Amino acid sequence: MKLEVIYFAWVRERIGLPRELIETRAQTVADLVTELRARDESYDLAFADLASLRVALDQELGSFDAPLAGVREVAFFPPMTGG
Amino acid sequence: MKLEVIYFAWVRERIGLPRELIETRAQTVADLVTELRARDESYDLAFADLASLRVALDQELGSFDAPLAGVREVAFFPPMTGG
Amino acid sequence: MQVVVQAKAFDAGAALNGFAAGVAGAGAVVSFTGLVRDNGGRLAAMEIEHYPGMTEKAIASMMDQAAARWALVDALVIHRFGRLAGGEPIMMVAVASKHRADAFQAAEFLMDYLKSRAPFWKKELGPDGATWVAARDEDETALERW
Amino acid sequence: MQVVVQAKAFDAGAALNGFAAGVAGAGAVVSFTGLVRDNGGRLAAMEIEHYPGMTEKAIASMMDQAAARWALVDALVIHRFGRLAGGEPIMMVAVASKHRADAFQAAEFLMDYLKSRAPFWKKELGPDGATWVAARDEDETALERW
Repeated sequence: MKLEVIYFAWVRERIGLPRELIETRAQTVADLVTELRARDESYDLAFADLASLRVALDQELGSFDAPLAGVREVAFFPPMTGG
Repeated sequence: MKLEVIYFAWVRERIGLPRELIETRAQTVADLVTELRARDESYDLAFADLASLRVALDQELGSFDAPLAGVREVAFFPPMTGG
Repeated sequence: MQVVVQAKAFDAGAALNGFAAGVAGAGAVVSFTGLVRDNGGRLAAMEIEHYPGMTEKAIASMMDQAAARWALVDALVIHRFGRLAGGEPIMMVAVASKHRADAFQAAEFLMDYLKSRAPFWKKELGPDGATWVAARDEDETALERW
Repeated sequence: MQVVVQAKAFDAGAALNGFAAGVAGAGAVVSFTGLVRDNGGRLAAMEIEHYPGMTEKAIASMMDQAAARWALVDALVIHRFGRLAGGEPIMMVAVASKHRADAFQAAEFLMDYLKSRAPFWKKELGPDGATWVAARDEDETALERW
């Protein structure tokens, strides 16, 4: 499965890129996070504290146990600070 | 005692004048109202329903049982509709 | 803090910008603008009577109370009297604070008090003649929350 | 109802006037303007990142929810992204309704959701470098009242 993975704010800065196309067999967001953390230290650090992260699936807020079936775009970011 | 008595909105319209200087011995606002109602029908009508009236003593909201001692200006008006 | 009671029309946007330009340190500006409503598609005119002297004092006292209760950077009240055309602004409240909760609360507090405790009386001039606007029970009840 | 997400600066007063000009039937317009705050007397610049696509959808969904809960005549959200100078408006919410309670409630609802559920991230650029603004617990808690 091909996924567009997008990073914002300090997640983007820690990982060092804003988006990437990933080929994965991850079933859930949590699986995808485990896969990404195994890549290298910058990913590991970016995802070290999931409580301080939010995830969006196809531009809707979701949860880390959400399934990835049918999803095309996953975004990781810190809690939002709009307004 | 000389009192400046002021009327607003439909109280003013019913009585037919915006203000008048009154010589009175009324001890309280209620006494003054009784005195005014005795004058003629337009006053009597204007003060017929005290629940729908408000009073200010020297430009501060007050009550109908308030004493008039030391007061120079009494205003009668319906509930306010600002904003 | 400023209270303006005037007969002439004012520009709500210009008033907001003027106010916001003077609130260094504030991150939040809440404004309320009251407009002459149309009734059933037909714009009504309005005539507002007030109690000169008491009006200014009553509003200044409300603003002092708001400033004592919330952390405000600044506040402004503009209120018109006399004849107003349909669609025109009747009045404006603007409140600035560091965070938004204070500005929202203070603006609502000021509006609730202005509605029922500032000596203004509105008369609607419609196609069927003139009617004094009746005070709404909700407006009196709104004061209980403060 | 309108959502504007843009990099360029906007004039809050002009936006308020433009909005108020189109709300026939409304008696109440509530606006909220968020400003880049100065920190301790020194105006900070700000850099705002957002999630194009999701931002517009998330805000439109908040406005739909507000319109379903309160009797609104109209609503407007303007939100900037990119680089902002100290004192500049970051964003604005304007809501029009017949009576004031609906406009106040809807404006506060929209602000609470914009703060914590619209995909914007603020970075403050101060004299000591750049810092991502941390989400405030109060902002998350504020959502519970709706």
